[in-house]
Amino acid sequence: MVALAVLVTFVIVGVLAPWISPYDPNAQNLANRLQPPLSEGHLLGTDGLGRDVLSRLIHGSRISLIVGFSAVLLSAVFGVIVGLVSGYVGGWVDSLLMRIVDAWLAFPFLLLAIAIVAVLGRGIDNIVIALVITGWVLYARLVRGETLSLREREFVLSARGLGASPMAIMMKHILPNCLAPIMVVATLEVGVVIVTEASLSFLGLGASASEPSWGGMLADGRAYLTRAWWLATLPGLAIFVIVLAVNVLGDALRDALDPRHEKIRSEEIPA
Amino acid sequence: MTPKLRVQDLVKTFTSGRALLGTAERSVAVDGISFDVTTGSSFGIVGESGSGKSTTARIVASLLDADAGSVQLDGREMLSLGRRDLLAVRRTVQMVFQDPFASLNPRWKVGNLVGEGLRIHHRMSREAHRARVQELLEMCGLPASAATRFPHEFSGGQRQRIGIARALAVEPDVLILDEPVSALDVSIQAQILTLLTRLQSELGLTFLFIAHDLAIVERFCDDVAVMQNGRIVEQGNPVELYRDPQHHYTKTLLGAIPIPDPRRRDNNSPRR
Amino acid sequence: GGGDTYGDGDGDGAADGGDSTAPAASSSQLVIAQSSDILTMDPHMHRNRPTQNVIHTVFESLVNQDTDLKPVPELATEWEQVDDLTWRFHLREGVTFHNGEAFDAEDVKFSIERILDPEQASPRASMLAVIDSVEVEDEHTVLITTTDPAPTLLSGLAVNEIVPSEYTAEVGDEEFAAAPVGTGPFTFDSWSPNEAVNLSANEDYWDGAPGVGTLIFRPIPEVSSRMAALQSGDVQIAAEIPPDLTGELGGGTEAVSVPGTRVFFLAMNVTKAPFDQKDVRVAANQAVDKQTLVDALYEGRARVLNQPAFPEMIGYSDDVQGIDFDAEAAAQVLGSTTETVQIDSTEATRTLAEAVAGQLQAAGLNAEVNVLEDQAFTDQVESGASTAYLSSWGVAEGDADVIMARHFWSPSREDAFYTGYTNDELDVLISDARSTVDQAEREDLYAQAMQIVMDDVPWVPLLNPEEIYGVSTQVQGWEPSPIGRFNVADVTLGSR
Amino acid sequence: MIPGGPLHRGGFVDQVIPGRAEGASTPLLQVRDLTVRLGPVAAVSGLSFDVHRGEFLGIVGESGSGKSVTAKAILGLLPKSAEISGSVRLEGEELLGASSETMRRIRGDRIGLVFQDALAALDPVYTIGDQLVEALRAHNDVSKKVARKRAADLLGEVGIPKPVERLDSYPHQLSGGQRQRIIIAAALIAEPDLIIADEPTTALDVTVQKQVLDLLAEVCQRREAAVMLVTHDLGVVAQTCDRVATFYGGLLVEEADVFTLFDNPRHPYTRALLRSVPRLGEDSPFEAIPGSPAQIYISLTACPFAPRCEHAQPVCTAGVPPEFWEGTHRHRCVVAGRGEL
Amino acid sequence: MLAFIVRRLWQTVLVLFGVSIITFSLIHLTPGDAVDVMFAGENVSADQREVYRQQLGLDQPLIQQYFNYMAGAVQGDLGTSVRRGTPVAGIIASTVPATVELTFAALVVAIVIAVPVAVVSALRQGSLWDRGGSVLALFGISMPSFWLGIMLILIFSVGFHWFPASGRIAAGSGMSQITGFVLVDAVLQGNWEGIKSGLLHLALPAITLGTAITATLSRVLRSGLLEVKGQDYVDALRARGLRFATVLRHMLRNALPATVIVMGVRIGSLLGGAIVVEVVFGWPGLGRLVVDAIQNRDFPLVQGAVLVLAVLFVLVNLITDIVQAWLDPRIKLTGGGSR
Ligand SMILES: Nc1ncnc2c1ncn2[C@@H]1O[C@H](COP(=O)(O)OP(=O)(O)OP(=O)(O)O)[C@@H](O)[C@H]1O
Ligand SMILES: Nc1ncnc2c1ncn2[C@@H]1O[C@H](COP(=O)(O)OP(=O)(O)OP(=O)(O)O)[C@@H](O)[C@H]1O
Ligand SMILES: [Mg+2]
Ligand SMILES: [Mg+2]
Repeated sequence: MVALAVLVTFVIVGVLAPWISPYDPNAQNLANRLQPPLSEGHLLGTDGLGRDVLSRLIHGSRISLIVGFSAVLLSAVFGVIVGLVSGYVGGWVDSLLMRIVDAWLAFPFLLLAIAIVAVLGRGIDNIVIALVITGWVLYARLVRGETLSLREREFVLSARGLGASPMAIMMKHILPNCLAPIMVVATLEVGVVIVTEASLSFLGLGASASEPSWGGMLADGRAYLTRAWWLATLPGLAIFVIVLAVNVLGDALRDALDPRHEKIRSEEIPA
Repeated sequence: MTPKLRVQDLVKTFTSGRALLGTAERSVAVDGISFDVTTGSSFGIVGESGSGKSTTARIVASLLDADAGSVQLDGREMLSLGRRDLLAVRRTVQMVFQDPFASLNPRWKVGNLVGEGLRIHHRMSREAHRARVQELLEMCGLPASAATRFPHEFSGGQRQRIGIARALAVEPDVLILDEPVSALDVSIQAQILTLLTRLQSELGLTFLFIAHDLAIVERFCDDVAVMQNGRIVEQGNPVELYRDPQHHYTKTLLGAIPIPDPRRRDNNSPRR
Repeated sequence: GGGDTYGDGDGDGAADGGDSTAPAASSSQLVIAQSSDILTMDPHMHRNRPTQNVIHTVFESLVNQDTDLKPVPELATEWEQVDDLTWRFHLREGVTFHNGEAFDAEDVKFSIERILDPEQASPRASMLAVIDSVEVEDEHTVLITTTDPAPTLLSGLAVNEIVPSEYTAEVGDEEFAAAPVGTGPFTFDSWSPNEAVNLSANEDYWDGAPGVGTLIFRPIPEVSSRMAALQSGDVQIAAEIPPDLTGELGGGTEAVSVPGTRVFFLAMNVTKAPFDQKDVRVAANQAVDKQTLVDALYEGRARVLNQPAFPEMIGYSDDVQGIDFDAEAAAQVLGSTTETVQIDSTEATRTLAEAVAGQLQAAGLNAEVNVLEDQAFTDQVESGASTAYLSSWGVAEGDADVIMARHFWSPSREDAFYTGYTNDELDVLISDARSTVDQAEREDLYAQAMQIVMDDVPWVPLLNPEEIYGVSTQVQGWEPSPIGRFNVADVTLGSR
Repeated sequence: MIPGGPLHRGGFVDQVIPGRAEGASTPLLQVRDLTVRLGPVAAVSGLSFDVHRGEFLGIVGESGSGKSVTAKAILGLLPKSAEISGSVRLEGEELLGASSETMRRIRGDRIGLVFQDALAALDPVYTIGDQLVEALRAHNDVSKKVARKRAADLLGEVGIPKPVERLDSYPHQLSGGQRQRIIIAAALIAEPDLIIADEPTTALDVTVQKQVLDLLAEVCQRREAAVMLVTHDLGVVAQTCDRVATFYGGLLVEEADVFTLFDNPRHPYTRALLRSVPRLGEDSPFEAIPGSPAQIYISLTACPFAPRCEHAQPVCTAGVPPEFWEGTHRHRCVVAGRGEL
Repeated sequence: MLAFIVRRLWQTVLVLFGVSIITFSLIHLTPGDAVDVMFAGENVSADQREVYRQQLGLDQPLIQQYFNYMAGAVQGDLGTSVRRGTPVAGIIASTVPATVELTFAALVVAIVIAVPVAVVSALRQGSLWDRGGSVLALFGISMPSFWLGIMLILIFSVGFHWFPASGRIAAGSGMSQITGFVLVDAVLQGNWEGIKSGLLHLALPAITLGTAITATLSRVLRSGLLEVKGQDYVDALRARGLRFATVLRHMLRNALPATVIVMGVRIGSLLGGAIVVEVVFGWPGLGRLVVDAIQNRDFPLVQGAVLVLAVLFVLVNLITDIVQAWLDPRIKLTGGGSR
């Protein structure tokens, strides 16, 4: 519940960023650069250009959350569909899809990112596209593997015997049974994706510079590790808190979906 | 008149052992069996454990491919059906699995499990659906509250009844029952068998009934086949067959039935 | 090809490398970290500065450049201009290549012709394109003829090394790159790509044996790691230290700097609003407080520029009237602009771009930084799609021609659009300067050109940062070069 | 020592539950007042019984009456959420709440459990050979080779053809009956003193069933082991068990030696059950007990069978019926206890 | 089995073909070419660039270029690097061992840390251990490699001088290359200094790279174990009185398939995606090579590296498929839909 509260808070902060942040995130004051946290007027200090770190963090939550969640959600949905089809239908469909996955994996993400940025321009939407294009593969492999095992199980056979369509079997019987690992991976990926965005900034391919992102802040702050620890630490902490919240929620969801999870379902006592 | 179900020269081989390591060996599970089941009758299969009864059942239910032979339903070959036709067949042929728990999706509540067939084959209002599921559960001696619980919360016999309710939901013409009452106490056994008999006489259902309890088979089935090593070694009307068994195995089988009377322990019984 | 050993010399323990007692000169090892690896050891087959920095310790050119970027003798001891198109070079005697082959005029002719040979496809050909022919006058004299008057010939020759004619022709290009042979103070041992280039002292070097036994170049792309390697003692010289990180050095390491050769500028597309208005461009110049940038972002280790040139450059003029910082005047003009201006930049210049954008913003111009991938950036500015961009131009040759003829001369518009700025008067001045060999006359022509540029202001000239190196206090007798070369022949290593 | 519950009267705890006449020695297994709640379900209520060495205790009862839950409770295998109270002692040693290491030593070695659901009880990704060998080696210091040999022998004894080859099969490659025999073998392989067999022969044809029961009888005799045989097959009970306990709705409703139980059942449920047994050669319709099976929620407050009982009286629903003793025969029917049946 | 592998390897050819086409298209979608990069910031006129393009064959139509390249590739000639002028095959060959070495070491680090954490977390779900393990794992995920790497360097190289800050082996260790794997070579040559130096150099990058995988591994494995924990057969195993370790082995084997797949993909991305770690630690791996090549628009080198990566990926995926089928006998390797 705490996790949910944290997450909701972050979302609200992101949405309300323009109204609640104390400064314009891009307003500079070169005379007042690298102020430590708790210094006057700047609760969390300022960065190398004298910009208010708190304001940048608040605005940054937008990009990081959008990138984190949309990239994960989209890749998971697409990957799961491919994985289910590949694993359940099997045969040449499986071979084809999995070879595509092989080829896909081999592709350097950076090349893709550059090409996308070149063709579509910069901006978070394109970062998300790049992340999704590479991200779905993981889910596809995972779900396909689980499906291979699940489709041989008797309850799938029994559902087939009842006349359930392949679609229904995949979605209703197989998917719920591989939801747990998907959830674990997806919630982890939220962190991975946010950090990947940071790595892109590190390698010089980040989001548009006019919008601060946690990843970008972190990448910028790395040079100041000994001199201005807060520059890298604070956005890092923000990412950590988000990842933690998402994962705790994921765990709770996992437990809720696990029929065997040990809790007393007293609400089900018939009157 | 064509039989409802005609099985001819059915053969199924399995590879067992570790196919991955190349130690696979082939074993014949079903070795050329044939039988006919007429509409509205019950055909019993008894026999040695591992003799291919369940395998036969699965092939007849179109859940497993046969290596050779044919299965005809109302004169129509079933082993080569396309996906679409298969769906139609599934409406008419249903199977109750030998292992009830494994055949129930552990993440589904029993109400949904029982209702699945209904949903697929019988469109009905949500209310009617719920009522029907309730009815099916009660028919099989399960409390209505079962609908909201998960399969692992049930006893072995309860699960077996869930499996039966699930198959009945579809309202099939042909019901394949793989040891459907083995985990039930005799009273509930009787309840279920009475239910089946009633459905048969009301709706003209055809049963393929696999069991180990010869006494039940005698009463429930019109015909019985005795299987051993993938073959039918003897077949006929159960009353007559029991009275005058021909095959050696059938004789052994009949001789091994434990008599429900402690005073009649003979030299043959495990504890004299 | 890669080397076939992981390293030479004698095993100096990995982690304790820096702490070990100072080894004897002949066995001492100097490790230099640059940000990137070399591309090849063939001096003629690349166009890459870190590569040349390494290559120039193994190979030498006819001339070198001193810290003021003026040509000084290297393999040529003297030179004179015979006429507008002909130059005579007197070569150093008694020099041998590492394989024992003697250095002579044939090698010079061979090397220049090798670069210019279309078959060879040397990317350096354009640098010497002006050369028409090379003649061997005698064993130690060559005559170079140019097609046009070539005032920048010497700076071109300074960056093109001489290879041994016989050996190169004999072994072929591939083998030559794998086992290069030059005249420099160090001989090539091995190269493990992305890992290290291992060199050892050339005991027979014409200027005396170097002070260290082994010289190793290691590519360490990440600044923080490069500095860490320096501080942990893994390397003794770390190149390309950003000025605002010099404060982190200390404890046996120090920052050593030299005035650099890079001109940073904000370019404004004069064909696009709002920069099609000259007063806006002037105001932009007034809006940028360069001194603050130098103080804040460069810790003072940079010079403010008031023209597109720095003082060591031929063509720099003290008389040019630049535009001083004047926030109020700037605000009056910029305050009335409505356009949102994208300032294109690459990741490398992002911080500066953001700071400049911030200052423009403060003056009322709605400026945003748009960071592009390097090539996308190049495409953008060369195609003229950019409204404004922040970039830098390297002038290692120390000659204003490098900037003027590229950025402000209309014939070059065909190659790259940049700001789209042209001025007929300016064109004539630049053309004249290009075909004049008399340096004093050229300086005068450029001074006039600079003033025209600063009157029309297609650029906001920003600053010229110093080249900063992190150096271990062990290193003695080393001075950085403004063009990034490592003249380490005289370096010795003391204890830490 | 053992908390008195509402389900029994007086000195029940100290009362020796009469076993076989000669059973003066301490019982092998002593279950007292065992109560299990699983979520909303009262699966077992106030259960007490003894098992003595060398005997077969038959357990019959309605489907869902708590037989399997009892078996699992004895071995401490119920889910953590289960609420368990009472006492289970193996030769005096309390098992409820014992340390996991104690339980580990006892499981398999002292008490073997044959699970009801054979497929679910086998690890799908290990060969049956591996699983059998492990079960033996967990308690006996024998080499893998010897263990494998024992496993193969045991498979032969439970009637599996080509046992050596079968060792390399995976559970999903076996028929239902074969799997069932595998888990019987797994329970027997370490030669436990008490074998709790939960419907071990349901999937077996009668010839193999007989073979398996013979094996159990042989083990029981040779090693003075005891067998708790949960089954629905009253024929099997009649042929093998010494004593029989009947379960209904989580309650042990009747217990007696096999002859008494078959000749003179006292509890109406036991009577009805015996009436329902189909016998070979009789062509009567299937006879079920009217009404629906019991499912007990929260806790038992009346005779669970009362709603279906033809003899039910108001007293039957007034409270949980106490135990009535007639020599070694006990039951929980008030009406029968009053002699009105 | 053999047939399966053979078929998979045959399919690899198609994969490589597909990869090459996509790479080729992508590289041509990206702005600029090798010549532009080479002459960026130099006074080289458009004409001169064009001349150079002709010399390199970059002026030919794309299709032509592609076919030229593939014609060579089919004969095992991966071409010559535009930027370096040396054969691509040689350049790649010198980086693959470093990459494999680092990946392997990172994997070892991850397994050593993650498996115990996952086991304890799963068995004591909800306990302090579990929470601590999760927080640690998530911390690992949230830390970008560059940040962690730099921190490690600052602490252990600069601060304590325990580990070298970068590189693969001490400069001048006097070891010759046999296999290209530093440690293997050092062992082969009995060079103790080399082994020590190699291990010291490997430690920090492996830990940095391993941290992110450790998190994934421990979380996925934990989830798998939780799933397995509730299964009846685990109770059944316990009912046989098996030692804890044995029960655990059963649980692990059942929980592993999903973990193996996720790890397979992750290892894959490590092979090509350790870029950041390679950059931070100056590690001469494939990732850095690819990034450099991309930035230089060195088409033959990118293409060659991607093809090599593709082969590695196909192998990794093949191995995970085989491992998965080996772990779970119910899986049919040869696939094929049933009715
Ligand atoms: N995990 C569980 N959660 C909730 N209820 C359970 C659980 N396991 C069993 N039950 C309930 O406990 C009661 C007793 O179940 P148990 O398995 O002991 O029956 P049984 O006597 O073995 O029946 P059967 O002969 O059908 O196997 C049943 O009502 C069942 O629904
Ligand atoms: N998937 C499989 N792979 C390999 N062999 C199998 C497979 N399924 C069944 N078999 C084998 O086929 C034979 C017949 O099995 P089947 O399940 O049909 O027997 P059954 O007659 O139903 O026996 P039971 O009465 O014990 O259930 C057995 O020997 C079994 O081992
Ligand atoms: Mg069967
Ligand atoms: Mg049970």
